[in-house]
Amino acid sequence: MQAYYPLFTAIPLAATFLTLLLAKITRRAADVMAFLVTALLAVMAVRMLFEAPFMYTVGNWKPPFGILLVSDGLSSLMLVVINVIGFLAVIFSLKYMTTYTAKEKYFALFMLMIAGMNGVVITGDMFNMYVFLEIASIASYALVGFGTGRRELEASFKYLILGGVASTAILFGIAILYSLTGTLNMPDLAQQLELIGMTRAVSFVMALFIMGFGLKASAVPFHAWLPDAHPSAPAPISAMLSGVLIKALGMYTIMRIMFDIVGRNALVAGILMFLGALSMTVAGLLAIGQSDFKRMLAYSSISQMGYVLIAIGLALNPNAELTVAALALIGGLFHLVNHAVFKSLLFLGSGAVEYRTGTRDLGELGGLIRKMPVTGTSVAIGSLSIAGVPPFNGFWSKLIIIIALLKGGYWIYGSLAVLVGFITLFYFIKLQRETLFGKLPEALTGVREAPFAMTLPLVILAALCVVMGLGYVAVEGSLLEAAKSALLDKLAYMNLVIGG
Amino acid sequence: MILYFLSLVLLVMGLYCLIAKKNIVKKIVGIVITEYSINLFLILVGYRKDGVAPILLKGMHHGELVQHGVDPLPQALVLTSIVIGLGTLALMVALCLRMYEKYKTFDMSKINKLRG
Amino acid sequence: MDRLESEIRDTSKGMTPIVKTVVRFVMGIIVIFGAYIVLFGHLTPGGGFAGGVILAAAYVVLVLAFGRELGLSKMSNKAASILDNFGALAFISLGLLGFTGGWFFLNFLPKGKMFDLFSAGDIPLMNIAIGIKVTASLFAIFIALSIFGRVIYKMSDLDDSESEE
Amino acid sequence: MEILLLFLLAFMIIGSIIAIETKNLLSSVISVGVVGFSLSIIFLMLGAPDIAITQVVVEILILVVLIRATITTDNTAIEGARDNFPFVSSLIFFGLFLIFAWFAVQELPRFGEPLMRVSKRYLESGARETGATNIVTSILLDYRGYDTIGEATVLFTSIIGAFVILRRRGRKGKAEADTEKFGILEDEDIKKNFEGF
Repeated sequence: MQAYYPLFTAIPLAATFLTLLLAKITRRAADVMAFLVTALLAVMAVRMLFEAPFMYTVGNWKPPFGILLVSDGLSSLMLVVINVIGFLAVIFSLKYMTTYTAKEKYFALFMLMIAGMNGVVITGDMFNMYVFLEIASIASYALVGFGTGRRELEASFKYLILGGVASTAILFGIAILYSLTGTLNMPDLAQQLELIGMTRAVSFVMALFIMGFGLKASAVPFHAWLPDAHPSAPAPISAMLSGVLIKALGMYTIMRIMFDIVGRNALVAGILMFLGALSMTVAGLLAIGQSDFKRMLAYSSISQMGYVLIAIGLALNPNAELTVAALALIGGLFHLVNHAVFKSLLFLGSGAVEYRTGTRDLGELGGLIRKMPVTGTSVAIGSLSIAGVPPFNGFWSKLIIIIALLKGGYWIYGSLAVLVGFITLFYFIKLQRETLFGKLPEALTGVREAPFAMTLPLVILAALCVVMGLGYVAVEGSLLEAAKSALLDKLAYMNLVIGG
Repeated sequence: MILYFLSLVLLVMGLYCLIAKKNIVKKIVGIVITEYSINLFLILVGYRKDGVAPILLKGMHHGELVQHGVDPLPQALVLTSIVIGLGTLALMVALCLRMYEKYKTFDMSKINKLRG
Repeated sequence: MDRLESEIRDTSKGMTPIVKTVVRFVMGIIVIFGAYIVLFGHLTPGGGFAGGVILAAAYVVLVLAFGRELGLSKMSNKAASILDNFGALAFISLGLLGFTGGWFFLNFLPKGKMFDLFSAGDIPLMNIAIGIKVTASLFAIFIALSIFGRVIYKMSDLDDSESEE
Repeated sequence: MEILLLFLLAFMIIGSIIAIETKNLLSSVISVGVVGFSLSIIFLMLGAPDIAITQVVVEILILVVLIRATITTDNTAIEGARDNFPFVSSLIFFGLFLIFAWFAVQELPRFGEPLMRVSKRYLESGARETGATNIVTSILLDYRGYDTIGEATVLFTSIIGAFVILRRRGRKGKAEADTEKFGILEDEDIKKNFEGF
């Protein structure tokens, strides 16, 4: 596996180019190709979990002269999240996307997005990260506008503008870092920054990065694009955007840069915690008033990402005890994975509902659990899980984050997190009451269960919600542990260059 | 120093145009200007006094290149970033034309109103 | 060339005959220059991207001067998108062929003598692949945007007559 | 040298101000073209002929596309007064940004004396190790070839994206009246039209 690490991007890229050629001959080619490629990637990603950390030099150029790819606990965890959810979203798309035209271009863009995210996660080079970030972003801009309706286009344009601002900020940050240190290689950069220290130029770069990656992760002052963009996209894309993209392009990059390159820093930690608390509360309150199924889910994404951000911020604080930092980080990573699972479940569920009923307005839905038992049950499990009801997975991750906050002495943030937990519960109960339970409107009496290709991913994700909740110690404890130590042990990351 | 700062001024102007202007074409103009500023900054950062282009020509002494050649890495980065900018621009123009066809206007505030 | 001769006289499409004659004269030079930039990218300034953009610009000039039909007859939209895919595929295949030497993007061919056209291993091949890809994709996007622009133009004419506002 | 650079930069800034503030979209686009061409002159002065060539040609393409986009629509002038609120608030925000930037820029290596920790080796042994005498190409296609596949993919992605956005119909069945008439035909649409006849 080590020798073939770059295949995580090379396979989807080559497959995309090939798919569009084959699609000129037969239209089925795109479906088959996308299914096979994402299945292969998911298997490879799961296989990566059993690898010790290593580095790969592209073109056999010794770092820092060539491009370095790095594999450690965190990148393996993210690879699993990206590729498994991507695979399930492709299965869902096989049926769902028949309502749209140009299916082969859809799958091409989908695979490019996966390639971009994989590229961001596996790379150990700043500029390379930017390039793959742009691939994923541009593919997602186009996918948001895929329906070419009025709202879709406007949402896509807004997303493109703010994404452009984010990319600009990130690239400028990289340029200043290059000028300061003369290198782009991340471990090498970490060593150089250790020598330079936290000067004004470095803090300026940090501000640019927080702005750029904050926009990509959609933390609250930078969140304007998400509530438009995520609901406008086709359902599997909403699931990918909310479930994976904001994490791979926003959260992962923030974690990688702040922990492994810059090192733990009290100022950045404070800012991140504040942004996290803000996103958690503001977006949670805004979610209550929504009447659109997907729009409510989009606001709740921002709110839940706030939990992750606050946990990252706590762990980033050098004054926090190491045990507290470790606990917060485990909670944050666990919540990140959980959120990927239940948010993609909920978005796919909303897609299945929309596919059968033709609407996502909460006022026009109701009583669907009798007509669509499988979809309904999965969505119910997902919403209980995100609302933090025991024994589902969302409860445990929120609990860990809150305990870490209280242990670290952040009483205000801790009680805020509890409060937002109740707000989440409230609006998801509202969501359940207005879609799954209650009276069935007369217009929907003829609704049938969604097709198998759409219910299968829902059932798998719902099962994951239960399993990850009950079997925390057995299943993910060690994975999260590996990811956590990859972040907290900056020295090991820097030594990759020397030791590898 | 002042050169670096001026390229940052250019960046800020582009960002202002991108965020505050209502017209879609103006937003495209803004993103083009921000790209220029970044490319300019990268090339400025890589310049060496009395530098020569990082290309070994026939009959040129290799030592001269090592002594005076400007930093080639930012140039490779800028080439990449120019192409990325071109791609973004193509997508933006496509979106802009499509939105004009739907709304018959380039004005974002009118578009917001039309959407209701 | 007969085709071009008659196109030049045809004043209904494209620009004036003067422009067309100049474009016909310059066209060949632009294409040769673009091909030179691509092929000698590893020795002189330029490379696949610059050369590809120049080649695409040659087509754009042709389309602007002679109208859309002639440009499309030289390279149709479908051919452009196939070439686009082919160029990208060739490029990543060159990267994947590096695995024969054990590493992704390894320069697996012999380096040859410096300053020769056939030197630097797979770099000239990569330049050619990128050149094809960039030419095709930029031409495709130009045609797409300009076809779309025409339609809008006609549409806004219609709007004036209806005067809906 | 520096004086000339300063002059060109000032020229670029003036051009950008015109591009940003003018009410006519066509002149705005053309001013951007002016800025881009002066940028390519700066690239040439700073020892970057590769970039200068690319910048010139790309600029021509950008101009052609943008002019076609704006000229084919008869709506080339912006009407209405400027909103003052976004102007003032962004002035404050960007003013603060520039003050921070001013202090940050002071700590960068002086102009004309880059660190070149990594790049020194490219200059020293790039030609020998890769065989390409154009060091920029050797970095682009050999040392950092993996970046270049990403860059080619970005272009590829945006082209597919543009085709997706411009295609005639987004969804099957649910036809909005205006989407039917405009946009690029998909292959399946063409087939359907022939079947219909």
